[in-house]
Amino acid sequence: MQFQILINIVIAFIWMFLQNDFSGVTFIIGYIVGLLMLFFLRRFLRFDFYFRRVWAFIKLMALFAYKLVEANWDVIKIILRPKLDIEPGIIAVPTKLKSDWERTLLANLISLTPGTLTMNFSEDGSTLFIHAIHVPDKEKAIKEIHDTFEKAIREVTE
Amino acid sequence: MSNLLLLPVLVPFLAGAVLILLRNHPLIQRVSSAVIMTVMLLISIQLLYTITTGGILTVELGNWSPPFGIVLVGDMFASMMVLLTSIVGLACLFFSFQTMARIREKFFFYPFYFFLLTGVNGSFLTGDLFNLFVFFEVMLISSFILIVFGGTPYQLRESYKYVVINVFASGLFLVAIAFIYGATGTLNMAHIAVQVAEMEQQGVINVAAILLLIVFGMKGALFPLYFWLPKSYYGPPAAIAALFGGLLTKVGIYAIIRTFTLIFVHDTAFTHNIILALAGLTMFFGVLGAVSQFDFKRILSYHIISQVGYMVMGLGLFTPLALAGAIYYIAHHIIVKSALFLFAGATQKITGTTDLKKMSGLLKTHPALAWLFFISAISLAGIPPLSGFFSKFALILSGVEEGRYIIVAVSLLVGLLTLFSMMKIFIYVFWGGPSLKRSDYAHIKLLPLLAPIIPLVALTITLGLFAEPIFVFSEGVAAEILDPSIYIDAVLEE
Amino acid sequence: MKTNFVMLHTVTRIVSFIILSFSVYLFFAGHNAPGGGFIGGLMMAGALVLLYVSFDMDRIKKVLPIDYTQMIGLGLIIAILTGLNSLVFGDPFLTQYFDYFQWPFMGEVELTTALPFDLGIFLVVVGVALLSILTIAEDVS
Amino acid sequence: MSLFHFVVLAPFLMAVILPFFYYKFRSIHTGWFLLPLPLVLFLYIATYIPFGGGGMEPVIYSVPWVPSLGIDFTVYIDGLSLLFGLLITGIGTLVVLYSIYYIANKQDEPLQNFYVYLLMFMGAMLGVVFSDNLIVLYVFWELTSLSSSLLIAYWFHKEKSRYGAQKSMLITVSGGFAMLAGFAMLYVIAGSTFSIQEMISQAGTMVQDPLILPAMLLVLAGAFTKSAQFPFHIWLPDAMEAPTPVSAYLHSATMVKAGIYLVARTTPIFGLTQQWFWILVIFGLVTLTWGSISAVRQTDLKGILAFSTVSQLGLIMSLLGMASAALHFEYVDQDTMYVTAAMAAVFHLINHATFKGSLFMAVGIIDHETGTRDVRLLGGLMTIMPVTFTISLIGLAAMAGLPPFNGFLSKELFFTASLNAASFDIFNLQTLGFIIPVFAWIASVFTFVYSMMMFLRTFTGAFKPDNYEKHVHEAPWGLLISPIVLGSLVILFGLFPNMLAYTIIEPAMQSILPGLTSVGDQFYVNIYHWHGINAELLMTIGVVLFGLAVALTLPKLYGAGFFQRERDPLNAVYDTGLDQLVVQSQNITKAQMTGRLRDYMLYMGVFIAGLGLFTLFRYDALAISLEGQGGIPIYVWLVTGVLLACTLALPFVSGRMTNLILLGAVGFLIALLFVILRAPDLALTQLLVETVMVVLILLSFRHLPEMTKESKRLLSTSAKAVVSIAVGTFVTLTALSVHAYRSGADITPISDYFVENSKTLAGGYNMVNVILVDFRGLDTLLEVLVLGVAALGIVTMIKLRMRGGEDV
Amino acid sequence: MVMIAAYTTLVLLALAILACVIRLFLGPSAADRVVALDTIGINLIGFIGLMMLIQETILYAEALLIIAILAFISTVSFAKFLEGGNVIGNRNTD
Amino acid sequence: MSLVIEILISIFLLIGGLLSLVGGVGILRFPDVYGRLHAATKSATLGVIGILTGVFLFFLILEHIFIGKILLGIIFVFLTAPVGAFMISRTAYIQGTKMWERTKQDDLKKYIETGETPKDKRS
Amino acid sequence: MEILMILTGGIIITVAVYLLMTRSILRVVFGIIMLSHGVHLLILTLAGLEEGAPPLLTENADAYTDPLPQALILTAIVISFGVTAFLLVLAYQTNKAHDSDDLEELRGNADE
Ligand code: NA
Ligand code: NA
Repeated sequence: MQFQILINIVIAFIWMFLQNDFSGVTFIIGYIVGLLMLFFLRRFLRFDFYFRRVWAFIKLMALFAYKLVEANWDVIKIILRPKLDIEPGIIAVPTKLKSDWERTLLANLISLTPGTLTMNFSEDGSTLFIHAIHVPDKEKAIKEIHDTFEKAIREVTE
Repeated sequence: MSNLLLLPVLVPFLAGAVLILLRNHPLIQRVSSAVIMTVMLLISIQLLYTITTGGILTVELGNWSPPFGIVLVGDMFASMMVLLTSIVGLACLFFSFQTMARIREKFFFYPFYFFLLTGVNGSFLTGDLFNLFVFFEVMLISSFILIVFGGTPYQLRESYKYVVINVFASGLFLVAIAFIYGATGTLNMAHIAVQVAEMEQQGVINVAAILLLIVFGMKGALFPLYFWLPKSYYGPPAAIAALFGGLLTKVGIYAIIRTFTLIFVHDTAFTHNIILALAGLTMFFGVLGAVSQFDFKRILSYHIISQVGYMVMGLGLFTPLALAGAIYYIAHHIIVKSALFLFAGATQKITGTTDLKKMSGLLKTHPALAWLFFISAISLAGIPPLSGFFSKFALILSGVEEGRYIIVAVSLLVGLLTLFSMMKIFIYVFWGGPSLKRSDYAHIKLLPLLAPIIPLVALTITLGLFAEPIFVFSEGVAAEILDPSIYIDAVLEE
Repeated sequence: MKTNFVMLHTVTRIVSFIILSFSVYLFFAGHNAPGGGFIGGLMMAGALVLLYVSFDMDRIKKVLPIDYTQMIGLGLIIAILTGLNSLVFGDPFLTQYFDYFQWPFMGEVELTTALPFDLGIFLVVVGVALLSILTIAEDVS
Repeated sequence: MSLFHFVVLAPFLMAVILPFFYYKFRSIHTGWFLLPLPLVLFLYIATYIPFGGGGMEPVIYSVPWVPSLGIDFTVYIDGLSLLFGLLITGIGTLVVLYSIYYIANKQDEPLQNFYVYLLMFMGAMLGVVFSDNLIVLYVFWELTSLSSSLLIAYWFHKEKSRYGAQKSMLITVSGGFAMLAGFAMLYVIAGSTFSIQEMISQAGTMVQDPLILPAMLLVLAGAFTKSAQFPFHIWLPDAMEAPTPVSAYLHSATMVKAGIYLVARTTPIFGLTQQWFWILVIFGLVTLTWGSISAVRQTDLKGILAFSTVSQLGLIMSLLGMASAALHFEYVDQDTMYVTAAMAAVFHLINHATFKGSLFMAVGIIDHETGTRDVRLLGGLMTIMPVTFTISLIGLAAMAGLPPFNGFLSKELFFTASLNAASFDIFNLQTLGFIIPVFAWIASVFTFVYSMMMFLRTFTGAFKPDNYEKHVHEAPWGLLISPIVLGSLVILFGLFPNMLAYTIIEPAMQSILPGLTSVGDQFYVNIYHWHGINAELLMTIGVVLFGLAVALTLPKLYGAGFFQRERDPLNAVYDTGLDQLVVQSQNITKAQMTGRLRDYMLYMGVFIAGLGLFTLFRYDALAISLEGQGGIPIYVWLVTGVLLACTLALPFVSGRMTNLILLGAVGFLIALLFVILRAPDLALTQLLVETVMVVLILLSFRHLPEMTKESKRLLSTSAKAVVSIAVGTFVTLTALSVHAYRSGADITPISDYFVENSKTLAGGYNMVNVILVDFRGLDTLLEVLVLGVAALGIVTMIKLRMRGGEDV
Repeated sequence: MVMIAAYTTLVLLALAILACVIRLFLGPSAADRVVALDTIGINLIGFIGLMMLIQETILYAEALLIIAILAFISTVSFAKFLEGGNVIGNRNTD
Repeated sequence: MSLVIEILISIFLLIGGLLSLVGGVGILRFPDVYGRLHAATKSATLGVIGILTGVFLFFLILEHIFIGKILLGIIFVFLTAPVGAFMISRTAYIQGTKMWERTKQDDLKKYIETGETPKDKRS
Repeated sequence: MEILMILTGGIIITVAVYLLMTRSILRVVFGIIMLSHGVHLLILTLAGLEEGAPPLLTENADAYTDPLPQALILTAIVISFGVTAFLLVLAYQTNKAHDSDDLEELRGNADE
């Protein structure tokens, strides 16, 4: 329920963005539009949520942006180097994150950060398979993911 | 402004839309479509009467005056076509009640039928070139579905070619519209006519005219653009084939006549001579196709092509008499050709085949069918005193008057071969020793099958025996379309 | 293969809301900005298609038990009736009306008959896109 | 509408109500209901005969039918039409009577059909001869072709009947079509009238027109096919499959004379040309000779009669040709020359109807009673069937031209005319004219021969009962009445020819040669048996002597090749022609309708590009305007380049995924171009449509195999390339020209109005959207209709799968 | 100055698109081509942004968003198709 | 002030453009589809985000128009680019698309063959 | 710009026509799609590519590009979308019914 209200508000804001008009009227219309949509898709909504986590999500987005810039620098270096001096590989990374939401966040983070790309999940979702562009040391790579991204997400979500 | 003019488009449109919702109520669909079709017939009669007595009607859709908005224009020619559409539409609909598998009703047969009529009537009535394209598309997409309706392997295969070629033609239509809009800056046909008349350099517009001729020729099955027709028309059920055979190519012909009397009339020595040559080739190759076949429906399909030639011949000759003949011919052809396809259907229902070599002796077992067919067949061949004769005669007379002896000779030869191929049907199907046992056909009631056809046959007889009023009307139509200013004034000077 | 789409599903859930709002926006914006019934309808169809592609037929069908055939018919009827409405005022078919009204809280609002007309188009487009896609997807013969 | 119109229409009206009688009174032979009609008509028409002599004032009744096409139903009664009207109704009465006994009222034979056809025919014949309007004449003319075909195929279960019917229809109708064209030319020449009489009144100016010759040839095509002139005669022997009453009626007395009628009727016009004379005389004589020779080779009695008819029709035709010379002499020297020809023509026409009618009926009786008409099986019937024998004898003698029967008289007149012709001072006749009597004499010999043969082989010799399935005896009286009446007429006209002279022959001659006498004057028609010993009589004696010799030696020649070719060799032309027509049509049609989409596109592409480019260059419309073409930003070049790279790659890449992805790229890039070209709505639409389309294609990949590899054959690949480049070039060049035209001309597009009024009048800022929902709302309404129909169609196509044959 | 930068960027983007197109041709696998197409889509977003800037109009904002959306939808569709030939599954694949 | 803004915007644009180009080069240069995906997801994505940021700022600051749709677009790309990469790489792997010969290890292959996932080494 | 666009449109149409003559039933569908692209480009170009703002009055520009061809193309895009979707299904149904996507094999019998 909370989530629904939230998403409703979010939709109202999206609406305002779209309209380029930040008056109350637009917000109300947006809210009504969102309400209709939620009613429309009510059976589809089955994850619970609350406002705090949305805020955390926004913070994470900022983190994404930062990591993305960093990642790119690495890639540029690899790409523009005359010789491709890399050792790619697929590594399995177990995760303690439980919800779909968290795991998705982790996967997104991994994809957007240096040298790694999420390419699959195990059936139960507890393990991510990651393509790494350069894996001189597999365990180190796994540890780094655990220590940075997984930890960050857990801090946010718990 | 007259909303009467809207009804031939709106009634089937709305009817089709509502019938979509009634998908699971076949009986309601059947009854209401019969009622609607009858209403359409009455509307068309009223429309023709109003226009014939009161002059051209126009509707400015959205209340935007031409040339800015879309305008529907009903002149005698258009309203005649609308009436003919309603007549064969009604006949084919009733025939479908008798012959078509009930399962088809659950798959939007009636909506498709009415949408087709929407497209056809719209194409006749619109006064806007792009809107004509759109109406064409409505008609075409409905025809695509109706022609593949039932989805037998044969239908699928031939419909595919039909669709591709027609879509190709639609693409070229748009190219022609691009040319015309580029050169004139307008889409309203009357306005285009005005602009074209004022153009100093008509070179590009003539190219556009030829392209339009090709486009409409593809829809109207002119030489050498008719390849899609014969095989695809064999596929669908008889009621659909009859509607198509009678009506659809005539929309293309109508468009050719409309544009080449209203807009492209400034170098008839070139354009109309090309039309005349195409007319001759069309009728010749079409009839050879008919001669080559030994199947009821296929012969009729090829005859569509050959007869399209006559209508275009009237335009090519471009005299009042010839155009009157062409107009008369269109009316005759739509009625007779539909009737003949329905006969093919009735015969198929009785014998289970359309292969001539598998049929025999139906004259003995089904004399009524035989004679009604015979009348229609010889009418098609232009034997007097039926409708086919007077229309052809006017064309021939005009051809002789103009000294166009080759086309006259071709048209007579084609008439003879038409007779030959129609007699072939009669000889194979109706003469000969009986092939059917009483038990084979006793359960098929003939009267309901013939009921929708009889009025059509009666019409071809009437159109022949009482040719004078029809011919006077055709002359009126010809006079009206030969003077573009009538149309232009009606549209542009309100 | 025993793997899962958790990432796809989660993102789709979020994204589809963005797309749906966007489609409604496009629909309303049409008269004054790029958009309109057709574009809005296709956008909504896009959102729904994304749901179908990401998840699966049965699941989304349960969520959205819509008969798209009826939607097409309904859309057509709405559009025609909007056009017919002008006949009541003695104007030709498809004459559209608009006016500006002062509404409490909302200031000046433009109301136009083009909107229900566009709604009909919107419905048809959504119905058409999904009906075609789903019918083909369900065709297992 | 006059009473006389009803004379013409009465048979048709009767035909409509006759089935009622048939079904209502099954026990009474339908013919009885019919019989009074021709009789009454005969008597009514007979009231127009000028019994007092002194020529005949033509009577005209007219009602408009299709006046805007110059078609009026004008009944014109003069000597010629009167003669034919009497023949049609008179012989018609006898034939109906005869048929009542000839055609049994069997349960499964649709007897009413027979009489409906017969009535249609009768009405049509009356229409032909009484119509003054050429088109009305034509209408009835075609009806005679039609009804006669139906009569020939009355026993349509027989292969030969169908063949004969088809043949007669094709030949006579094709002649009819030619004739129609001829009529149209006459209409043009005569200054927009179809009235024969009006044409005759201006014949002198009409023949000055260069069109008169083609018109004449076309009209003659109609007359010759109908009247079985060489080489169109081949349908007549095959028409003998008709029931014998039909043959007696149509194929001797009436229908085949329609051509004669037409020639006689138009002689006052065409006769003014010298070609008329030659064509008629030559065709007539060739037909006469060919027919009589062919008749000798026949073994079927009806076959003999058929060829005999051919031959006699040729005779009459040639006589009409000779008669037309009168028009060149302005009727001087009347009694000795061409007038004889005209007189002979009319008289022989009557005589032929009587003796040939009776002979057909007699043959019918023989067929009816013995079950065969084959002269090789027949023989010795003289004693078994004495009445029939007598009738036949009279008929045969008349046919052979023996005195005192009417045939002798007309044949003598024919000899006279042919001898006269050789002395005409026109058309080089003085040098070439001798062939006319030579031909006439040879033909007469053969006529004599086949008459003898018929007599000898049917009635003399031994009677062989084993040859017949039935017990042979004399026919019932009902069958005999009609031939007896006709036989009596043969004798009566032979003995008292002048009873016809002023009542029938002279009025008819006046119609053929209208300047012959002024109305009121009596022309002198007098026919004698005895002219003294003159050339004609010597010719006749020669015929008899020579003919007897041939007839007696002939049985010995039966083994010779001459007699093994019973069928006319000209039939081969017709048969192969018809076969080849079908075969060649099939070849031509197959060459076009290959079933290959590629071929269709190739043909159409060639046509489109060819005609399009031709038009473009013909009008010298090709132009390119470089105005304002500079300054294209580099990114546009790049985008266009990428777009074209993707496009051009499409024909070359294989693999459907690659193709689809390229297609997707093209779609995206087109959207980009729309953005560059300032069309945001288009870009949006294009993108959305493209995506949905890609999804649809991906979905349908499941039902499609990997793309078929294109054939690498150079020829087909280059053909495709050339044609597509041609089409593309045409479109491109025209587009460039339009653009150039546009740059040079001052065009105010209607869209300026939209720019000005979108906001004020339609309340929207987005012009494109305003156009779509308001200015051109109908387009939009229909475009979504197209979409809706397409979607429903997809559903239908996927879910409704029939095998075929469930319904029609 | 912004305009010069924008035009330069446009050229860079066009070149990037060109590179993607080359990959589109080269393949070799369908996945490679999908990557290329997806990247073209992403680049088009930038391209349209720049067009807004150059033409000084906000009208293409919708197009921009739509490309982002559609590139995603088509990539997912392609991937689903390549995986099992079935873009829309009928059974629960969760 | 305005010059600074213009320079800032230009930098955003140019960096974005360069990143995009680098992404393009990467797509061309990387030897296998996975490597190319790295280029696509990282460089191209950030490149376009850079450009969009430049455009957003341009309108916001120089034209005083707030275009929310651009922000939405940026968020959208952020959200979906990894998912796209995930879908493609997953598919490529399932299809058996060849990896570069220098690829060292493949845990996914082991998982598919045995169904075993490595244990989380942490407690 | 017009000449470039005309040439582009012309080349697209050329390729489209070529594709319509190929054997694969699907390639022909692609040809139809390409054809509509080319045609739309021509319509837009031939109406004139005068420099002007996009046709939205919110732009407050002095000149706008011609909105009418854009509306026409929009209609045409929609129509060709519907028709092409239909054709696509027709193509695959044909393939299913005849077990062939090769138009050479889909010729049918000569006497049909
Ligand atoms: Na058609
Ligand atoms: Na048969």
